[in-house]
Amino acid sequence: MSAVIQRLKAARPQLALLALALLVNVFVAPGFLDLRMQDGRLFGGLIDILNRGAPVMLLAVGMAPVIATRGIDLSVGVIMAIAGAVAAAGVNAGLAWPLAILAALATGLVCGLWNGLLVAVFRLQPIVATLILMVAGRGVAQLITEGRILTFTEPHLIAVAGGTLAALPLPVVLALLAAGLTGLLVRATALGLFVEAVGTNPRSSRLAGVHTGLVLGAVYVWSGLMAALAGLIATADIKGADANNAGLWLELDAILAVVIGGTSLYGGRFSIGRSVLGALVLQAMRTAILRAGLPPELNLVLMALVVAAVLTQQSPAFQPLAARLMARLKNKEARV
Amino acid sequence: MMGRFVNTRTLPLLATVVVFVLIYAACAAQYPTMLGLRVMGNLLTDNAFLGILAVGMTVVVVAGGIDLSVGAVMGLTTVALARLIEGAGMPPALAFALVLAGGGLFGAGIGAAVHYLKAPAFIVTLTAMFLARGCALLISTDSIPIHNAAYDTLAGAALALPGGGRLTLVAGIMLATFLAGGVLLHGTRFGARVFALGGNAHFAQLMGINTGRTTILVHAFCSLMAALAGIVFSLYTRSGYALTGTGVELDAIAAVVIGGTLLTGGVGGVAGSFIGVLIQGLILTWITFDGTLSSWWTKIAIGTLLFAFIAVQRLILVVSARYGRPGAGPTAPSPSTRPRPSPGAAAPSAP
Amino acid sequence: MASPETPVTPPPVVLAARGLTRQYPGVRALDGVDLTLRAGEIHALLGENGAGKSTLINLLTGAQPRNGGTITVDGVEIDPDGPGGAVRAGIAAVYQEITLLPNLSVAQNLYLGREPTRWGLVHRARMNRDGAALLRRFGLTIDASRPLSDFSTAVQQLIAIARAVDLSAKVLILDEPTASLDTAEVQTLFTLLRTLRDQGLAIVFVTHFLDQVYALTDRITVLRNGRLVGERLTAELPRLELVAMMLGKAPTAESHLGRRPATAAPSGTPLVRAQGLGRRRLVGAFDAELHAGAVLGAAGLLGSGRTETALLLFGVETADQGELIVDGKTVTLRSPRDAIRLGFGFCPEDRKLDGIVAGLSIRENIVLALQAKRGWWRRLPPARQRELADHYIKLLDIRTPDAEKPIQLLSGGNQQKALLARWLATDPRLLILDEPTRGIDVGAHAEIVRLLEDLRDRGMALYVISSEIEEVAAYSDRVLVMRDRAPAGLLEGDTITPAAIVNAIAADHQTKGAA
Amino acid sequence: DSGDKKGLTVGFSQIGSESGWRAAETKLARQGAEQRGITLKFSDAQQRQENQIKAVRSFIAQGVDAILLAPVVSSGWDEVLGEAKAANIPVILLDRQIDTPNVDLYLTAVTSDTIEEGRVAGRWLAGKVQGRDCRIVEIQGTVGASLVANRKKGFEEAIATAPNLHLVRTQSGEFTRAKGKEVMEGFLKAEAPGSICAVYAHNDDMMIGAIQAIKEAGLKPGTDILTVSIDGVPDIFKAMADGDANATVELAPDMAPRAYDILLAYRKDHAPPPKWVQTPSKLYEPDTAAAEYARRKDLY
Ligand SMILES: Nc1ncnc2c1ncn2[C@@H]1O[C@H](COP(=O)(O)OP(=O)(O)OP(=O)(O)O)[C@@H](O)[C@H]1O
Ligand SMILES: Nc1ncnc2c1ncn2[C@@H]1O[C@H](COP(=O)(O)OP(=O)(O)OP(=O)(O)O)[C@@H](O)[C@H]1O
Ligand SMILES: [Mg+2]
Ligand SMILES: [Mg+2]
Repeated sequence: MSAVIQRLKAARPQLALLALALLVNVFVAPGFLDLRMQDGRLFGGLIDILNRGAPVMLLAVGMAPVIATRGIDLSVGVIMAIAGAVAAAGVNAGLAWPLAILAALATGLVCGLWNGLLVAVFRLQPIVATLILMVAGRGVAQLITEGRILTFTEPHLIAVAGGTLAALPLPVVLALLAAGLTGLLVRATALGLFVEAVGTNPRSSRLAGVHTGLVLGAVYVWSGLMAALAGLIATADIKGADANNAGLWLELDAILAVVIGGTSLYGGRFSIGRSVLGALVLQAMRTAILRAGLPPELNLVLMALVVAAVLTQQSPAFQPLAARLMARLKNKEARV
Repeated sequence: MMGRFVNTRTLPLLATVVVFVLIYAACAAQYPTMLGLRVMGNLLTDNAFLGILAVGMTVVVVAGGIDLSVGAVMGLTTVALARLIEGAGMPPALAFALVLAGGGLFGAGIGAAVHYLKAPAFIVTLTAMFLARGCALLISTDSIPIHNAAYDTLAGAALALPGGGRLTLVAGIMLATFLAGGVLLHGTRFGARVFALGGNAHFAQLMGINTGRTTILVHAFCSLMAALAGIVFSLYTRSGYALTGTGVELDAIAAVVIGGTLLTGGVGGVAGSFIGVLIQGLILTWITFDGTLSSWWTKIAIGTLLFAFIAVQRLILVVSARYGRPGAGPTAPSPSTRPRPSPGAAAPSAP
Repeated sequence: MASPETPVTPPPVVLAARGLTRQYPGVRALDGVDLTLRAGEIHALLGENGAGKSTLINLLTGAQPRNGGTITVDGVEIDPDGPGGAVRAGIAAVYQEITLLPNLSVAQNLYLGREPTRWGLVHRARMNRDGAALLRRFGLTIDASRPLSDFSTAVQQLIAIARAVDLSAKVLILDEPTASLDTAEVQTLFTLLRTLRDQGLAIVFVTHFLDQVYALTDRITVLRNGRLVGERLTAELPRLELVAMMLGKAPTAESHLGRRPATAAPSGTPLVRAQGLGRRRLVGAFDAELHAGAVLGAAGLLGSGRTETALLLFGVETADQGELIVDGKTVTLRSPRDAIRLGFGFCPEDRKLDGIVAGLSIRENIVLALQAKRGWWRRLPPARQRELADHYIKLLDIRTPDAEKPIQLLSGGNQQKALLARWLATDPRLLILDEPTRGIDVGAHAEIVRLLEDLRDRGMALYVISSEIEEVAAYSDRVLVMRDRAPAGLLEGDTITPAAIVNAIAADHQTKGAA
Repeated sequence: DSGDKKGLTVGFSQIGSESGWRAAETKLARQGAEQRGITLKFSDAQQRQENQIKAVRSFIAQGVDAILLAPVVSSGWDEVLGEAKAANIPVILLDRQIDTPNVDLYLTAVTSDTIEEGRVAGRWLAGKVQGRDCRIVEIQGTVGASLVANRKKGFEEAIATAPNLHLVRTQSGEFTRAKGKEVMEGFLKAEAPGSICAVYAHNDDMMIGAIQAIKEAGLKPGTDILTVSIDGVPDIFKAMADGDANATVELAPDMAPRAYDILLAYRKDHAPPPKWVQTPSKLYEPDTAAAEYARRKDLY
């Protein structure tokens, strides 16, 4: 129990940000917080954010351990596209839906393995290693779809995004399950320790007997798998595989989410839960911007301002300042 | 004798050059026209802006940072120039000075944020990228042609090379930038500070380096180069457009890394980045000369060639590390107990 | 013991620090400490591990902000905003860990921030020339244009000192400068420091070697638990009293090492036997026998290749000649994991680069090797981890409020102890220790030596590399002497005396080069 | 290895492969070249003007007989087209016009009228709602893309004539299905339920996403909310046939074959073609949708 409280305490900045972002949403769209049940599924603004945020949540879940090893995975957006294309092409070619889904996940695994190989065995700098797949992979996805949007009608595949489980949209359930599983995997085993050790000091870790290559490889494989799952959701959502645009620039969202979640790009400590919160913060901000009714030319500037505010709020330089401000406010209150 | 020139510093550069020459030879064997001065001149002109970006990026990366905003700053510069010259009728020279100053200030802001907020450069510059691109779109969503006599003269200025080739002014600016960047990085005190900062920011500070000022200057320089690249691009196209340079930051980073500069900072140089830029240009030129690749095969080919290049470069480095000259006496670094700033060798690296 | 003549009128005070205080979250590392430095004196700053010596230095140079206190130089109050500011005030320091930049050349490291220029550009040739000349004063004849990373810790240490000496106008601060130097180099350094003192420089000297304190310094300031214990003239402070000041209690019986050999001389089949083990360009073929319940010591000059023998024995480097026989079977070690599986442990010499995992807690650092041995799947339960960590913190007297503190917040000596704990937790059959007592204070030093003897008596095989010859002589059953990256002899039994080891090392001392 | 025998070599600098429509244009360019015995040098610029300039320069260096250029932006072509002209290589613009004082730089432009496309959509909507009050939401393409301003402008012009039509919200769907869906979801949440009468999307892909969003909100697209979009990709015809969409304005993807014919004719009789060969912007409604779908589905 105390562990849970400890985690929540550690996640205070992220929770505060999320609350703030949700507040803006309430302001922009009154009734945002309403929840209603219809045909056994919950509807409402909060559910929308969870639902729309599911792919980036998944990407962030995969990205967090990668970043903790002082790496980065630029190819996740492209893996989404490839996995989606594989699944769509699969069902359209008459493959049974479970097989198509398995094939898509396996594709993600293979992509991750490739990245892991380049980073762990060939020792390429992660940003270049994954850049290779980022560039070539889009082409591979397009090769599968021939540049079109491969639509499909297989109901089970569509249900990956449209289905409902326990009153929640399936993507939300999948993302939360994946986050939970990953959290369990890293914290109930020693993987988390190894990831953080390798990310902080690979030389010491190797000398202490940690199989650094395996750890490095594994995080990329996992990231690939999560990306494939995200790709399935994105594909099922529009009932078609859009190799040209699926996952485009989402790698940046995922990295941002992880950083907002408090993981340093210089490796070391990471938290799956806070990364998920980071993804939700991003999605909430995005939703607010989309719904605000402002001209779309402003979107980027708004996004920049919001992220800048987040950065300032998270900066260690800002903490004492904030504390002083709070103290002064309290003093004033006391005096009044 | 060679030992003086082939050491752990120059080896990656050498490997890069070797691979470039090999690729060029292979291309030329297939398409003899590619040997002509015309294609070479085009290679310089068409990649001038990328080269200038790469100079700035090299400095930032050597300092241990990264700048994702350069493409957006370049785009913003082109629109701003178009607005100033075309809309406000400002003389180009003044407009150039203005955007350069603006670029420098923008970069200083980035540097200040990186230093004072202790935020990772990756995220700060990503935010800066949103901001610059957003501002560019606010200035104009349309592309604005620039009609200005002085502009036309500048844009058209070129040295004729034999064989129909031209060494244009923008190509010249790029070459000059590389030269200046090289001198700055390898010949000045500032350059030494940049290397120190990238080697270990904390140690550099303990050795008396003002890391804050250096960080700010480094980013200011990079954005200044991005603004210069914007000027060059606007000369190149005689217009301004907000979406110019989308994704170019990744090309610049790739060029820098291919050139042997470590993303972990502290090791590298602009000469390698120059080759890196040329290699990327060459890959695209070859694909165009081939002309049979579909859109998707184009991407696959770019990725594969990039990989092939990096693989060969690694191979050269690994092989020469293993069978190269024996360690310099008893003080040769022992491979696994010393931090080895040998290029490309750093397994995990901070972006 | 050199006894510097005390001048009749005390020389002018160069630097006076009053009430320096540094508060870390949970630790008051320094609590109202005063320090007075006079021109032309060498001032020893002493104290146990974690006493606050390095912290005091960090405050003097502005490397860390202070929470209270004033610093005056020549009567003028200064407020260095960082080491750069301190240098402008005439203060230069060599920090405990080498803080040079391995990616730069030696000369660039020496002149960073003040490179000689010509036409606004760095004058490289002159810089390299000046650098080489500067280093020659320290007995180093090296090419200053080569990357710093080409050189050993010892050389780097000397380079760092050279830089600081060249920078310091009034005050020179040296935090454990001799930790990785050997006798000859220490002598060179001392000669130089004495010259500088005579030229009027004030020098702060931190060390755990009491011999050096008495050989070199004029005055002593002792810290304990972040507080000032006192300032005394070296000549007037007897050794035992000094130790008592540092420890806060009278020292226990033997503060000096007597030879305590193993109960029975090693015999029978060794646990590990290296036969002609070696690797091209790393270290020449050497033989070694490691018996359970016995200590094999390794002695040699810096750069003689002792560390490299350990690297081969632990699989950090793969041997390309000879064979390694463990439990009577030939084995090939491809990685440290192979060695750990055989029950080996290895405390490396460079604790910052190869030892600690800085971002992680003391607990995580202690359990890391054991956990790696168990594999990722069989995680040590948190309760067991805490228990282990607390056990070793107590056993080795690691000074920390609790096991969850990040390890980099420990003082250098305490980090070293935590690393020892990491390997003890795996309960190894063979423990390889490379400079286990480097940077360890007097009290802890004896404790560690006792611990090693204890481990040996409980049947562990030990391979100990140490530059402290007395220490090696004290607990070793055999001593492997290395020279120029090749074995140069093996001493056994009663032949092991400090003098014999020195003789073996120095057999052809003239060949010892610069590095 | 070009220019052997009598066959023409044509270089085609395509913008990229960002959508199904674009893929169809490329496919038709290839097929058309094959049918006419033309060797096609194809270059994908990946959305970048600089890559297009590089490609054109490479084409010139290779000495192709003609160049097709689908410009990613309207300005900035004078220099490189001047080089082509100097090398006597005719250039035909596809898809989009360019902004240049010197129209001699290119032979002709085979494009639609993108403002007109917006107008057609707007006029159709005005006719459809017949004086009823109608709150319209607009899903734009990528902010800054050259089509966007025109398609918006034309549409606004057309609905300005009808005071009962109000454009209440506009947001960018970046020309993609996924974003179109997300934006439409936002519109449906932000506006009072049932108050949106029509949606206009700058391309069909975004509309297909929007249709899904409307359905998932429990409304009937095509009935509860009218739809009109641009491009005429097969999937929108399918949606129309299913009764989920109301109208699309076709942007014919066969620009390249038209250009080949113009080029061949020009080489034969050297009579310069008109400067602008406009492709029709034809509006399709559900009545013909099934047939049109069948006709197109293999084309893409
Ligand atoms: N950054 C920090 N945060 C918290 N505590 C710290 C930090 N740095 C040092 N300390 C603590 O301050 C105390 C003094 O440390 P310091 O490094 O000054 O000791 P020292 O006397 O130099 O020891 P040693 O002889 O081992 O080098 C120690 O208890 C250490 O744990
Ligand atoms: N951890 C290290 N730090 C610095 N240099 C090292 C290290 N390990 C190996 N070397 C290199 O190997 C050479 C051999 O010196 P090394 O210090 O390893 O020998 P040694 O006999 O073990 O000396 P020491 O007394 O320092 O342990 C050095 O000159 C240096 O270049
Ligand atoms: Mg210390
Ligand atoms: Mg050693």
